[in-house]
Amino acid sequence: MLPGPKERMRLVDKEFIARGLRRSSTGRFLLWILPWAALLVFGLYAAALCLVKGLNQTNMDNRFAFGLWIFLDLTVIALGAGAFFTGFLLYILKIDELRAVINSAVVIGLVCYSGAVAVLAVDVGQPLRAWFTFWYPNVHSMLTEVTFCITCYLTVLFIEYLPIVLRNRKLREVPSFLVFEHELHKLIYVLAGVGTFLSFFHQGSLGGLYGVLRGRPFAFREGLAVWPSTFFLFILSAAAVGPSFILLTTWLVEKLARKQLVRPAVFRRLARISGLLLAVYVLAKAVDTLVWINRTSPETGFQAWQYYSWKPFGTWILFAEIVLFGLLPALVMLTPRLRAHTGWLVTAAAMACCGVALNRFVMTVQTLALPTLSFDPFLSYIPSWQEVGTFLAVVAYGVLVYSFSFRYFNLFPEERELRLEAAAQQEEEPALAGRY
Amino acid sequence: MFPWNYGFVWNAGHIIFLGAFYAVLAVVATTVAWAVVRSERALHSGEVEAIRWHSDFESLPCSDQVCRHVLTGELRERQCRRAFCCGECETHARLLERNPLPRVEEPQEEICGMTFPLDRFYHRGHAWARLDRDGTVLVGLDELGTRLLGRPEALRLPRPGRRVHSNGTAFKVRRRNAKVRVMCPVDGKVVETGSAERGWYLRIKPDSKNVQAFQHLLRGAEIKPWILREMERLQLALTAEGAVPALADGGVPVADIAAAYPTADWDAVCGAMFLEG
Amino acid sequence: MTAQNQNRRAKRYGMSIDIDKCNGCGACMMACAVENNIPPLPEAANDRRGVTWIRVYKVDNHRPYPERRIAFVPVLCQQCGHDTPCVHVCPQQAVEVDPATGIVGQMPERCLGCRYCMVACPYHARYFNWWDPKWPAGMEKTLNPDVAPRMRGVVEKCNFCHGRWHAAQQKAAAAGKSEIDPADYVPACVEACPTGALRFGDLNDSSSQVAQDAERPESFRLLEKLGTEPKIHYRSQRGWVREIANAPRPEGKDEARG
Amino acid sequence: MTTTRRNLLKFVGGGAAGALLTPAPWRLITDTALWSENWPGIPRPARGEIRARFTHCTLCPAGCAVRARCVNGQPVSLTGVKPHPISHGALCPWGIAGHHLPYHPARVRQGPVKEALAAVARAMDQRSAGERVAVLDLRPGRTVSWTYRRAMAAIENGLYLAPRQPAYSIDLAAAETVVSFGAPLFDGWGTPGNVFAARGNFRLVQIEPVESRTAALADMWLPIRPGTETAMAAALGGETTIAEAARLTGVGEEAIGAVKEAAENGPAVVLAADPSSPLMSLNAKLRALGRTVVARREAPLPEAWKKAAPVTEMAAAPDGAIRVLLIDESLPGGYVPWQEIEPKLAANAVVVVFTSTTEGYARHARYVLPSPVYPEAAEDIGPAIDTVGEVFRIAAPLLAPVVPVVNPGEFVARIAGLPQSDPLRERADAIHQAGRGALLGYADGKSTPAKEVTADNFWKTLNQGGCWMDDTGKKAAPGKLEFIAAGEPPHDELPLMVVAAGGRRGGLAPPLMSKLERESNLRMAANRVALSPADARSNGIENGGRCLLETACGRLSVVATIDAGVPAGVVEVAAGPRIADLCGASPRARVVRA
Repeated sequence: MLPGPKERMRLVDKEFIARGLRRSSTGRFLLWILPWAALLVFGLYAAALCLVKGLNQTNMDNRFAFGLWIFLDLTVIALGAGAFFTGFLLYILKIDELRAVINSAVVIGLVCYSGAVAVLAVDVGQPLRAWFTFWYPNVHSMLTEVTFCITCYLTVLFIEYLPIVLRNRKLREVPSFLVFEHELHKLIYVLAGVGTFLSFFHQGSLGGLYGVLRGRPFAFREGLAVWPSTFFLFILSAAAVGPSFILLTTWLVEKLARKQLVRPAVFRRLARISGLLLAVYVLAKAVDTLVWINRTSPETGFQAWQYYSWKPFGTWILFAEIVLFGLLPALVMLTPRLRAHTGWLVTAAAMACCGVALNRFVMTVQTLALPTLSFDPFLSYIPSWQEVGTFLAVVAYGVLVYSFSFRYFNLFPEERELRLEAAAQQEEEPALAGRY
Repeated sequence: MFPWNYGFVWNAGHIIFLGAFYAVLAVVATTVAWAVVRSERALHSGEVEAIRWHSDFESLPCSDQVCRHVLTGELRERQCRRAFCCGECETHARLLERNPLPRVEEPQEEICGMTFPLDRFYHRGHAWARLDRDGTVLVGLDELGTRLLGRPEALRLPRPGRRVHSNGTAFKVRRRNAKVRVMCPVDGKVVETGSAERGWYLRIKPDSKNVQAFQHLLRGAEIKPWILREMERLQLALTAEGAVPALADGGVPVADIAAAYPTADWDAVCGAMFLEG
Repeated sequence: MTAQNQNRRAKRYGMSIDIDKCNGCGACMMACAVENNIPPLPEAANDRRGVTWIRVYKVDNHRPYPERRIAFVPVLCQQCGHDTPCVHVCPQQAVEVDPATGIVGQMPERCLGCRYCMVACPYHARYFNWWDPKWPAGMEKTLNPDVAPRMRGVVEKCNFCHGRWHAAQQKAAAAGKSEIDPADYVPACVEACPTGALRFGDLNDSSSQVAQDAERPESFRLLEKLGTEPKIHYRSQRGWVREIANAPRPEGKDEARG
Repeated sequence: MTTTRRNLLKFVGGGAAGALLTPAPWRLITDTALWSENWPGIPRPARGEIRARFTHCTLCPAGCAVRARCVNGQPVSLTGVKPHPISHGALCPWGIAGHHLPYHPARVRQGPVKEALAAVARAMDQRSAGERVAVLDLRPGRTVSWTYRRAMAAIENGLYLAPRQPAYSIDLAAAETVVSFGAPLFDGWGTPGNVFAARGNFRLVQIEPVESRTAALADMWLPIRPGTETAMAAALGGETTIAEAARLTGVGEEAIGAVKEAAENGPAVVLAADPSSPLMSLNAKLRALGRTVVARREAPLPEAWKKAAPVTEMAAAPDGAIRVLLIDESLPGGYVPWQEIEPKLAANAVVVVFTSTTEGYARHARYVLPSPVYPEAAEDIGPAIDTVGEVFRIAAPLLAPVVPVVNPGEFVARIAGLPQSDPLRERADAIHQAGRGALLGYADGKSTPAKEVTADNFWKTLNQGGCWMDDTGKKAAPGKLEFIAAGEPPHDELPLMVVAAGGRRGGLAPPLMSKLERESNLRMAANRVALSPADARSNGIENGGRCLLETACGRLSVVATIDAGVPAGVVEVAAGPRIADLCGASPRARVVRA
């Protein structure tokens, strides 16, 4: 007798899942997908409104020319830095442990970057002219640098994602896919190199974006050569939280999938790298802040205390950014004893991510909220539902892409092995001993 | 973007910036193109099977990549980096001449109630190869393999005249949800196809009959330790793939193991045993 | 800009604004909107989303009534003369300073609406078209033929009535003169100001009224310390008014004010 | 070679790669760029022959001279006429965008003309003895006003109603001290150009509770307690002691002293927000009559027009007697609150209003007829309060009415059966015959004695932009100045004193006023009020929140602005017909949350 449509779907679904990977039943998977899909549709509707009716659908205005979108884009891209940095550590610095998370990192990177770019496309007033940036580039603009690097790096990410897809059990039965995946994988370190180069620059220029704003003394920073200090701070912070975010997501996936995906050693290694860079970042950030308070800002006629006397942006925000969400997690991740506890690890990683998010928030939102002219007011801004919706679409999109990748592609190469090891241990148990 | 576009000036800024941009594009494009060219070449020179084996081999757990000389106890631990192509392996050659395989008297090994005739070579994917007088090679499934697959629900044999490659697919078997590629021990051309009943599946006219062609296959004294090891792996796979009850009868596999473990993910078990990714 | 502008003595057009004269009537804003084909925006538009190339702010000395005093400060693009914040941020060269006139030009037809320039501008003198340009039925007949209306989703700002500059150029060219007659080129706001608070001219020409105004002791510029060399020179006899040139003091911290 | 899929792909791929080497794709991209620079759907400004035409602005009694830049005859921008001796090339924001008014989306576009005529005729026949036919002229002093008066004279029991016209005009140029009781001197009083031209010569003392635009630029602002202007005037007139005034008004003694002194020596003039306010009588005490306050004089009239109905004030009209009321609201002017009109109407009165806005009397009239708006209407403008000597200027239409309109003058003339004629032309001829004064043509800026031009040229010049001015110099003291004592405000419980914000005119406002009223906070939009932080707090009203303005006459939903510049106990309201109807009679109000 022929299997019913439901059964057939289940069989096809199974076909695509790699051998020996335990994945939830088709039904449960659909159940998980459904709400996210719904969210995606809603978000796409919101985005469509903004595209068709124009940006009057948002709550941005002439003073708050950048809003929720830019803030979240910056954050997401910083968190996505795990992709390039892990790649760099694995393929260039040959830290082989990280092979266990590289695929997952690539997918996360892809999701973050493609999502950010999608939102940017909605954010600009004339999306159909976005390509003018390539056609008449103003090479002095940080935004040009960002645009070029991000588009290039997105391409690289797609190419890096390709092998992961082609390795799928069903797809690799097609000889050309199999062969291409094999050959591409041999050259992957080239792409990793290029990716590192590109990411280095666009993470930086995202920071430069604000550091160069001579007209916004709150954001303006002096720097080296053509780059303000924020350029380097952004690179550092991104590189620091990238691994943290990988750690966080991997841990989350382990919890959701209820299975071990990587060895604890990988977690600790990620944490150590993250902690180290975070410590360096915090130091650099502190120095930069002092220079800014004592030299840069006064020279432009603004005393630093003026910025922080508008509620709610008190000096607490500096403390939170540098100490609470910077120094603290760095210390946790650098202390072997604490690092041993996954609980501490994950908390620290989460805090580090919050720290960077806060930093991006301050850079975008506080900069715009603060008045420059003495007679204009301190502004606040609440994003409209269309803005929130559009961003939720990206979140949903991310979750979906990741879920599918996790189900059908082998994101964590050690997963199978870890299961066998677990089985081996099971065998050690006396009840089953002395079998031969 | 181009010298003839608005706002382009021949100055350091433009040259450095756009230079870097085009360099990146060039590198990425070349990388991809290079991969394409190479895969084209691979496709035409029929390396597909080899490549599949290699990428499968890479995705095997380290415990399954162990060197044959570890099985025999000559080495404590060694992971094979050559995808079991011992022909190219100088360590293998060295070890062989240092201590050649001891002769084994019995015509066959009895292991866990399974018979393994010693007049043939065994592939680690549980296919055997026997050189006939007429110079052809018979290819069959060893007893462990047979018991794993029990009575196949489907069997796909290559048509006579098809080329088969060592470590490539010899024939395909389906049992329950398990789709298994049984790997071919030797390079050659299929001259005749057999069946489970006849005890062999393929008669192959090998490309060469010299020792090199069979170098990578196990023989004689190597069989026993290997099969014991295989039994452990089977055990492990069964436990891992959720087989209840575990082997009850002191480890002697029943004629149809698959039937004995209805709950096990048989696809995964076979995948592990037949060295597929 | 063309070669012939090049070899001519470069101008540095600027404006001087006498705050003590401005009664905040708004004639300049109206004239600007009429001249530059800026449509009246829909009801949803407020002072944070409007398009007013020149905007008159009502400022006060932050004192309680009756010590409270107000003044009116017209703010337009300050035509920054030194590393102009908006110019080097634009990703696609839609903002440029014309070396012949010193005017910061905005090319809406090349703008993609990323609004980075608005973030960069310390004077909030740049405006984004949040809505499609719509005129009440028939009113499009009254559009100024010298200025092209802008579409939704692009940034625009004061360009010292570029249309008028262009017309003056052509007039001069037709008369075979290389210099344009100052009387022929006056931005709409200056022309419209009934109190004579606004003056316009070439700051490079020391004989010009604006150049002399700029030299006055009571003359100042907004946020001068940013070092962007704005070309709009304000002046007032009132101390507290001169104070507003400087960085903002948060509410309640006004002791520094005069 | 067989065409397999592979070959096809190869061919296509190769083709694409090859194409990149040709200029075609790049050219295509560049063109796309150019194309995307001009999206469709954006109106293209019409091009064509550009000419300057001249007229006068009729949006307020100032009647500033206007130079219109026209493309194919369509005005695209308005500016003042620089050399003009009175308006000095100044225009107010309303005037600058006046040419948009014909296209105002809220304009009255059609009306029941025939029905109105019929109804009026019927009512006139059927009215009982003593019932009156009346014209309410909101902008008296025009030529058409004389048409109305003649018409009302022709009709038995005809009544010509108009808000009181000051019998004097102010010679600012002659004043050295100007004491203004809340007169919006720099924001809508008199002729802007004239005021700013004279600004250099006089010291301005602004006596006003709120720091208005005028107060902001005054040499001295006396923030007076609302409602105590009379006390201040008394002190300045020497009737009460300065100390007394200081106590009542809350203004410092030395300040009052200084003002008093300045006012007494040197030519001074006292101005009041309401020209007919008794505060003006202070001028007599300051010996200003004949020097800075002079007789108001109108341009000569045709002899035939002398038989005209007298000017009656609304208050003087008999109650319940008006059977037919024709209101000329075509030009914004002094608005008479409906509360004052209503009691004068007979039971089944026919009220016809000629207007362009639905905001004013259109809310009360039975027949609303669309009137031409500036710059569609051929009008003349009477002398402004600050014009010394006789002037005659015509607002020549710059474009044909864009909607079918009714000319109020013709309508009234018709129902009164006056002979068809062109009153403006007649008036012009009369002036020409008088042979006095000179004619100033704006196009050439030349001024020629009226004697030296033919009647036709006189008329032609007036229509092409020009004005006739009597030889100035002879100033006369005004006749007896009579004032209406503002009735004691009803002592109700309402806590707030209503103060009108200056500037805003009645009638349609140009759509572009949104730049001043909504897109910036420069001016108060209609139906907005400003409160002191204290009063706002005590009534739980937040900035920009909706609330109700309540007076003895009723309530109106308004939007509140919190303004630290407004003293406690005062509510500043943006003028406008609705507010006028509400607050016209009683100046006290309350603001509560909606």
